[in-house]
Parts: sequence; C-alpha cells; structure tokens
Amino acid sequence: MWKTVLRRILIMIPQLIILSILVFFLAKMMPGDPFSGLIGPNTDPKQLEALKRQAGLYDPVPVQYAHWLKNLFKGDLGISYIQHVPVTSLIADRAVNTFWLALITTIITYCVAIPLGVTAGRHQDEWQDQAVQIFNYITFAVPPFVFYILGIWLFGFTLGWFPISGSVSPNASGFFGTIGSQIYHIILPACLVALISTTSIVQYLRTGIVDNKVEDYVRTAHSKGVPDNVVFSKHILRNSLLPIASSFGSVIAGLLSGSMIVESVFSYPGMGKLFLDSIGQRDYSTLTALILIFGVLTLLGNLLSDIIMSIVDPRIRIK
Amino acid sequence: MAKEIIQVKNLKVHYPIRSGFWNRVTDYVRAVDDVSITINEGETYGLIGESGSGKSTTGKAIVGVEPITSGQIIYQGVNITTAKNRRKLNYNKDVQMIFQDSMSSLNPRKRIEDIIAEPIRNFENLTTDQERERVQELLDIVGMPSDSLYKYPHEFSGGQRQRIGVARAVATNPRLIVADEPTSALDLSVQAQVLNFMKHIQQQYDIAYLFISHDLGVVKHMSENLAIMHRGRLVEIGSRDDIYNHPMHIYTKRLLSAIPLVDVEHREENKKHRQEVEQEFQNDQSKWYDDKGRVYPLQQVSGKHWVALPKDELKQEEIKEKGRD
Amino acid sequence: MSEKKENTSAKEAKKKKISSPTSSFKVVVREIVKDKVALTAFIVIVLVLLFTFGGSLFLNAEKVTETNIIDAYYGWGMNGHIFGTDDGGRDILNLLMMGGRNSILIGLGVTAVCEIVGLLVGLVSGYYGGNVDAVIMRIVDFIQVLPAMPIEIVLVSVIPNYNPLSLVGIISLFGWTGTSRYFRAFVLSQRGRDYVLASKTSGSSDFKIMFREVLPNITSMIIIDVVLQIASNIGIETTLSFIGYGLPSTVPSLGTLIGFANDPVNVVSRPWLWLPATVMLLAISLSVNYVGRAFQRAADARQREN
Amino acid sequence: MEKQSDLLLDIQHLHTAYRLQGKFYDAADDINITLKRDEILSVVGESGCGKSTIAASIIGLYDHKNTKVTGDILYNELNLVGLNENLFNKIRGNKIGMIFQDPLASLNPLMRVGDQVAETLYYHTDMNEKERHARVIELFNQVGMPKPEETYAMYPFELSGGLRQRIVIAMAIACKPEVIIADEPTTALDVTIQAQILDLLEDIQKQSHSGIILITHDLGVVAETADQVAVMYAGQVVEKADVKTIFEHPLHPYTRSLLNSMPQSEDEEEDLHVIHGTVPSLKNMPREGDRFAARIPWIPASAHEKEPVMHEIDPGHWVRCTCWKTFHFEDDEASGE
Repeated sequence: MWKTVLRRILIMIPQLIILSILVFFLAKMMPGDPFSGLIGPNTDPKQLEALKRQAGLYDPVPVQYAHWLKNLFKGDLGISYIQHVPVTSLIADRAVNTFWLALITTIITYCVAIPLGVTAGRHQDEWQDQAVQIFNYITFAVPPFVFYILGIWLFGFTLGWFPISGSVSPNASGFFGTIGSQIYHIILPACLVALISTTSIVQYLRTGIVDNKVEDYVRTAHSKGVPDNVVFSKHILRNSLLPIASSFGSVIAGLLSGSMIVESVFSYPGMGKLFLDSIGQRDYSTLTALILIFGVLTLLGNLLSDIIMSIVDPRIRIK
Repeated sequence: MAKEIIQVKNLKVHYPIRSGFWNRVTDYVRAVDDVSITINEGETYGLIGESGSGKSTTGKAIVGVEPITSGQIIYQGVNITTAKNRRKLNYNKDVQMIFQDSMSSLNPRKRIEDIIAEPIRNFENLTTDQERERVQELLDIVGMPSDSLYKYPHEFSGGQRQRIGVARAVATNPRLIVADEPTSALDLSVQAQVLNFMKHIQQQYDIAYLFISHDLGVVKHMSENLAIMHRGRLVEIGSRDDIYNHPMHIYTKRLLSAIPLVDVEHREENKKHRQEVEQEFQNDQSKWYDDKGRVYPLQQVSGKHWVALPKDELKQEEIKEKGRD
Repeated sequence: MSEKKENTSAKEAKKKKISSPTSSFKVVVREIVKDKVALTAFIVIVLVLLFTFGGSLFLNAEKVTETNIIDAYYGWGMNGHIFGTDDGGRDILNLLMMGGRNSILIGLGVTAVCEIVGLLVGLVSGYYGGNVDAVIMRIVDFIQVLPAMPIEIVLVSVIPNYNPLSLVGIISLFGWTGTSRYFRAFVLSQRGRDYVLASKTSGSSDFKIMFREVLPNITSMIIIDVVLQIASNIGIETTLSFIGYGLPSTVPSLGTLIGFANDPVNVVSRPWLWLPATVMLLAISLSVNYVGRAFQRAADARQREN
Repeated sequence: MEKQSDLLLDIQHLHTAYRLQGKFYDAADDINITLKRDEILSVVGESGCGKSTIAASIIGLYDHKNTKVTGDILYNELNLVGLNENLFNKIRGNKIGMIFQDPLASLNPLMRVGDQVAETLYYHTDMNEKERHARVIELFNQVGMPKPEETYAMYPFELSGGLRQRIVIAMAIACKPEVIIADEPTTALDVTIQAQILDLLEDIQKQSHSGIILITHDLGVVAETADQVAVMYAGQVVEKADVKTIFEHPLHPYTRSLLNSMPQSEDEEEDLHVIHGTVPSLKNMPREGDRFAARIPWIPASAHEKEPVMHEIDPGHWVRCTCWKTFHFEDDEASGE
C-alpha cells in the first residue's frame, strides 16, 4: 500500500512542475508588473526602468521562471500590485474563511447525501427513490448560481433568516459572539453549496446500492441465512460506500477551488471573492498566486482520494 | 503426406509483468512460449488446453490480431507476423476466425448482410447484386433462411448466430479457419448442429481448421492431429490415436482422466484411475516440469507423436508404455 | 431466377425495415411521447427556441443594446416594456430574447467543439489503447485537475480582441476532456469484443473499424451526451456571464441579466431585471436535461430488449 | 422401502412463474421430485429448461414481486413455499446449503474469505469468535484448502477459481446442512478442477449423509456423480430414474436425443445427432400437449398424449408422455436443421 501511495505522490511531482510552468506563462500573459501601481506623475521613468531590471523583468524567460520558482519555495508569492502587501498575507486571511466555509459545507453534504443515497438505493423505484431522483435531477440540471440567487432572495431578503453578505457581523464581540456570528454567516451559503455537491454523491451511492443488490455475492449472503437488514448493511452498503469514501478528497478540493461563485454572491471574504476582486482590479500577482493555490489544492485533493482508495480497497491495498 | 498450409515456428507471446516501486518490467507472463505446430491442408488440427494455457492467444497470433514477441508463422513461404506481409498476401482472405461468443463476435448494429459481406467487400470487387447473391449462397450453406439477410444478430438464437459466424468466416473461400472454442457457449444439441456444419463445409471446400477447445470430447470428434498446451507450452502432440490411446505426458493423462464419461458402469474405476493420475501429477512434478515449473521441450516418440520430457525420462516412459501394452 | 430472387428479397427488405431494431429515433420518439413530462419538456424547449431565435429575427442587435438613461428602470409593463427596462433603459424582453439566443448558441457551439474533439480523442485513445492511450489519458487527467473556472476567467480578461468565438474556444479548452473520457471508456470495452477482432480478421483497416464498426455502437451515447452537454455548457456560459467574465458586455446573455441580482437593491426592488432570465434559464436547464434523461432511458430500454 | 426420515425434500406440484410484461409464465411447471438422505439427485437439461428455477424456489431466493410460487416443498414436513422470511433464514445456510456457479461472483470481493464462512456460523450456532475461527479452519481442511490459516485472511481475488469454489463449498457445508443444492457448481471451472470439486462433493455427501441436488447441463457430470436423475425439458421433468437406467435404458425422446448428440461416440466420421429446432423461450413455451413434440415432427401426433403425464414404466423409472413407445430417430434428417 505504501508503495502505491508513494508512487502516487511521485506522479504528482511532474504534474506540479507542469502546473507551475503553466501558471508562470499565464502570469506572463497578463499585462502589468509589480511596478505598475507605483507609476504616478512624479515617477522617474529611468528609475522605474532600473527597478524593473533589478527585479529581473528583462532576464531570459527560463531565468525568470527559475527565479519565480525559487521565490515560490521560499513562500514568496510576490507583492500585490494593488494593495502593495505580500500576496501570501493577503491570501492567508481569506483562506481561513474559505476553509471554514468548505469544511461546514462538506459536513452538511455528507450528512445529507448519505441518508438520501441509502434511502433511494434501498427503496429503488418507490416513492422515496423518486423524490430523491427529482431533487437530484433539479440540482444537477440547474447551474448553481441560480440556487444562490434564489436562496439569497428567499432566505436572506424575503424571510430575513440569514445575513446576506460578509463573514462576520461588525457588532459581534467576544470569542463566542464572533464564532457564533461567523457560523451564522456561513450557514446559508454552506447549505446552498451542499445542496449541489450532494448530487453526485447521492447518485453514486444509489447506483452502487442498486448494482450491488443484484450481485451474486448478495444472493450468497441470503443463502447463508443472513437476515435482510444485515445483508444490506454489511454487504451491500459497505461495498457501495467505498467509492464515496474515496471521493472525499476531490469533493474538498472542488469546494475550495470552486468557492468563487458562492463567495461572490454572498460577498463572503474568501479566496474566491479575492480572486474575482483581484481580476477586477487587475491585481495579477494575486491572481497568479491564487490560480497556483487552486491548482495545487485540486492536485492534493485527488491525491487524498487515491490514498483513501488504496487504504479502503483491499484489491489495491494488497497489491 | 499432405501438404502443409501453415507452419508456426517457435511462437512466443510474452506480456511484461510490472512490479516493484518503479513499475519496471520484472518478469514476463509467458502466455505462449516456444510453440511450433504445422497444420496440413484440409485437416482439422486440435489445440487443447485449460483456461490460461495460451491456446486462444496462439490462435489469435495466427490470424494476426495478437502482436507476437518472437517466432515465425510461415504461410506460402512468407513470414506473416508483420502486418505488411499480411497485407501483401491478402492473408486474411485466406485465414479466418470463428469466435466463442457468437453474440459478441457479431456487431449488434449491423445487419446480417453487412456482417457476412464485410470480408467480401474488403477483398473482392463485386457489384451489389453479385455480393448479395454470394451472401445468400453463404446463408444457404449454413442452412439459414434467406430472410436472415435483413435481420440483426439479436434476432437469432445462439446456434444460429454461430452459424452466421461460420458463414462470415467462409465468405472469402479461406484455406484455414481458426475456430476458438466455437461451441463451448452452446447447448449440447446446438453444439452438434454447428459441429456438423463445420465438418460439411470442410469437406466441401477443403478448408483446414485450427480447432481450439478445452473439451476433449469435441476435439476428438473433430480432429485428426492435435496438440495439448499447458502453461503456454506444448506438452504433447500427436495423432488422435497417439493422444487418446497412448498418452505419455502426465498432464495429458490428467486431462483425459478428468473428462466425465458417460459410463455409469465403470464410474468407480474411472474415479480411482483419475485420482491415481492426480496423485502422480502432484507427487512427480519434478519429473514432468523443470525446476521453474516450466514444461520441457518436445521430444519425438514416434512418427507424429512428440512429448515434452527430458530424453532419459522419455526412454523410461517408453519402456513402461511397452510393458503396459 | 436470380431476378425473381432479387425481387422477393427487395420485398423482404421493405418488410423487414419495419422491424428494424436499431432505429434509435423511433424508440426515442416512442419513449418521449409515452412520457408526458418528457413531452412537456420537449414542448418547452421548442417554445424557448421559437421565442429566442424567432424573436431575435425581428430585433436589431445594436438597437437593443443601445443605452437610453431616461428610460432606465421601468417596472413591469411600464411604457410598453412588458418586463421593464434595465439601468440603461434597454427593454428586458428584447434582451431576454437575444440573451437567450446567445446563451443557447454558445452552449451549442461549445458542445459541437467538445463532442467532435472528445469523440475523436476518445475513439483513438480507446481503440489503440496501450501507450497512445496512456499518454492521452495523462494529458486529459492533467487538464481535469486544473481549476477550470479561474483559468477561464483569467483568459477571458487577458485575451485581446475578445469575442463570443473566443469564449467558445476558452470553454471548450476544458470541456472536451470529460467527453473524451466517457467515449474512451466505452470504446475500450468494445475493443476487446470479438466483433472488432472479427473485423480485423476480415481485413478491415483500423480507420474503418473505428468509424464503421465501433462508432455505430456509440450513437445513442453521443446523442445523450450532446443533449446533457448543451445544458451544462449553457450553465457554464451563464455562470461566467453572471460574474461578468462571459460574453462581452455588448452581447446580452441570460447570465448578465441574472447578474443584476448581484446588487441587493435589484434583488429586492427590481425583480423584473433578473427574474425572467432566471426562470428562462431554469426552464432551459430543466427541460433539456429531462429530454436527455429520456433519451438515456430509451437507450437503456433498447439495451434491455436486445 | 426406505424409512420415512430418509426423505429430506419432497417437492409436489411445484409451479414457479415469472412475471414477463405483466403476465406470469410457469418456468417450472408441476415439478414432482424427492431428495433422500445419502443421495445425489441430478437435475439435468439444456439452458432455459427451468433447472435453476427449482433451486431458487427451494431456497426461497427469488424476486418476490415478480415471481409466484405455488405447490409444496416439504422439508421434514415443513412447507418451504410461502415460509416466513425469519423462519426461512433459520433454514438457509443451516439446514440447506447452496453452492453457486460462479465462485468469484458469489464471494463478497471486499470481505476476507474466512469471515465470509464464519458469517454462516455466526447466524446458526452459539460459537464464540474463537470457536468460529477454529471451525472455519477445520472446514478449510475438509475442503482441501492448502494453508488454511493463511487463506482465512485472504480476499477472493487472491485465490484461484478452484480454491474459490472450495470456499463457497466450505460456506455451504459450514453448519452441516442436510440438503445441499449445487447449481452448476463446476461450469465455470476447468475439467481437471471440475473433477476435483465433484470428488469433493461426493466425499462430503458420504461423510455427512446429506442429500445433494446437483443441477447441471453436463451429462458426463451426471453419469459420474449422480444417484438419481431428473431430466428436464421446457419447465417439466420428462424422465426420472436412477442414473444407470437413464444412461443405459433412456426412454423419453428428449433424453435419447440429448445422449445421442454428445460427441463421445467412437465413430468420429459420423455426423452428430441434431435435435430439430430450439428450446422454446419462456413466453413461447407450448402449454398444451407434449412440449417436445415440435422437435420430433416425424413422430405422428397420435403417438403423443393430449395431456402428457408421468408414467411409471418400471419401479422408480418415470417417463412423461407415451410417445417413447413409438419413438425412433429419423436418420435421414440427422444432419438437417
């Protein structure tokens, strides 16, 4: 198993390298440079030129890449063009918010998806299944942002149950007050994102159960005199949960890098919102850093999925 | 002596096994390992083996759909193991194949007419009318009604589909047909039908068959000469009489003794014999297989009869065999 | 004699054609007519198409997008504007027609590119297998782990002479991978089927086998995928337009209309700006998906019959 | 006459019907067979004749929504037809063991094989975990597993086909059932493995004095292992006798045709016997008259009974219909359709 995991990690290295090259060139494609924001009426063009040369902007591309990579390893993602602070510190604040949003979304997702999937699979073609199928069909068909808009309209404005923007109320005070306010702000967006991210899990689980139900080994279990509910929990459900467990990593990665739309709609100060703000302000150094982070997160998420799979599936574990 | 139609020389098909941390090739699965057989014109050559013995791979290599590792397959004096040579000779006009699973071997989206006409279209320039007539004729040969032409494979039963497969295989008047377990998916009574057709067509058109099967009863019924495969290698080749009445290799004996016989009277004796052979097979592995568990090279016993044994062992076995007669 | 044979067989042919099992079309029609919801969904699609494409015929793009601040923010039905007007005094109904058409066209365009590329890549990868497949799949894997939407947004904002065609290109850049994976899996399973081997031994070329033997077996999969892809690509375009990085600002889209809802004031007091487009997007997404599912069921049903 | 207690299973007038497009069709039509202690009863026939339906009916494993079972399956005077599921679960795996065709598919791929065998013991015995483990090892020894201790912790994919089938057998016999139903237990296996598995089944039967129902399509297997034979055609038993009678004095035309089409005759040059037509599908099965009549068209209709019933020709030898009296092979047509 460790071999599989280690090999899987090794496979990630070239992927990371290609990703970094890609992001680097994307960054090169973007107009502007760290000094664009400094240009004012009093800037001496010659001085600026010297600064640029010093920063290596006129070096050959490979040298620039090496330089960029070196800084990357030092944890230096550059200086924000607009805010003139290190990108890392800019992102760090936002990352915490996005992390909490993703975490709570994940918890809600699995808490909702697993019972729904089990119900649908167990009661295949009965009304419970059909209800879940309709729910699934709608959440699959409609683009997520429509739900966010409708959610904010209904629960935020019309019913007034939840705040519609920000991550914490400015009036919140004290440790618990702040936390409480933060959670209050997260609930609505988290529920709405979870609404959509349940779809694939429910579908996988349902299909898994429906397919496993008719497998020969289930018949064997019945022929041994194992009671129905035990056959379901011990044989059918357990085997169907395997792919769900392994999807965990990619779900998290998807939530982290897919935070853009929901954060934009809810004006939630996370990485996704930062990304959109940066692109609006043409803050390209922040953008580059964010794309890199999103890319690395997805890679790590997939890695996590594969590792979980190799732990839970004996067919991979033993080889 | 009949003229040979195809010669397989030292055929090897090896698949790499990757393992270890770097996924390097550490060993090979020797699916087919040094197999040489010669098939004569118009004869049925039986190739017998259990699952995983490499018999199907051998068949596929002969028709040219399995890339080979080394060795030669000589047809009309040319080694046809390269695709270029096969094209030059129009090899697949002369050598065709019948498959085990009749459903999977017929494209479900094509009409029977198009299925049977496929090889004709590839190798002959016929007008639509000529082509249709030819397909009709082929359907007649395998005893299918002419309205089958416009139907789809799923509208037929297993036995009928297998006959369509036979019709396609004979469409280009081939010299050799590789039949890979053509009847093992069929019921007994249907199997009889297909086997009968295959025999009739052979007599009519002088086709040679390489008949691949695990069923010794069927092979015995069909073929004059046969080869037994085990672990990718040949353990024994010979005429029907050699193999069925004078088997020498323990694996051949084991295989023969394992066939369930319709002989209720002697079933206890058969069982005893079977268990004796199995005992011998288990106990004397080193005598029949080398230290790596591989089958020895073949040694000639008589005329057509070859067996995979070291020379000294062969002598002893011969003496034993004589004593028994 | 042979003429007579010819004659009867021609007649036979006619008779047999009726029982032809491969006519996906007929099965699909039967399935949709049988399923009342699918029929409704289908009618909704037709109505939306008539409304958007038909309506747009009578509109002048420049006139529709012309701003006229005096007319800004008319409400429902005011001054002859059934759905009111936006901040620039543009008629929402007209924007809806053109926007709907544009969104659908982008969805169709992206789907066309993705399906063709995905199908070709999937066929080649699945059919040849081995190293060809390994290399292609590594590339596909890599593209799939890239954060598509952020990169799309960056590309949208940095590409010079950005126009609707560039948007199709940008979305397609990431869209074909899923399709190719989907077809590859199927072709891979067909590759080992004996009928492919039989074609090889019948002397057919790889090209012929791919397109004449394997391809007909995936037609129903293609139809299903096309339908579902159209819905999903409309979704991607409207999402991008919604946050302001989709179609250029001169080209209306359902997404930009729904984007009005990004402003809390609009959400509460000017629902005519975003609600009609939201309803239309809901209608398109739900009905196209439903028809796609109906196709899928029809294909499954036929598979069962076989 | 055997003692009453020797009778393990008494199946009377069993009808098992499947729902196809809303209508029920009898796949097993008026089956009357018995299984005694110390006996291997072989049910033989071609695919689609209803063999497996009988097995499913006995052990009660069928889709309850789309299957209708009527008649009696008496196991020690307990009628299994319509038996409450909870009671049935006390019998399945305990009194009646089942062996399936495909050993890979019949084992849970994600569960250690030892645990799968132990599961049977968990539900039918009072053993604690340790005792169960010991019993599984004992069973592995009994079914000839090399290295039983190591095998316990293995997964099905790590074992060969023959070993997998031994696991399935160990599972079936774990609670020393009185009845073992083996549904094509060797069809998926190579001949040499088949021989070993059949010998194993015989040994188990001798040791445990159980009764085995062996379902197969292979006449060779029947001849080698069975004591009693029931030949099935189109959902009905057409001939029933001890194994010697079936092979040496077969009477029913179907039995005779089947035996004749086996490629084991000494004369290889001759054509094999071919039975006209095909086995009818469930929907198209003739429900009146002799179901085999259509496949022996040269036998005049008058030779068949209107409502064919089983006749006891000799003690213990039952044949359906009277057409066997006039039946002869039509040699001229042997090579035809």
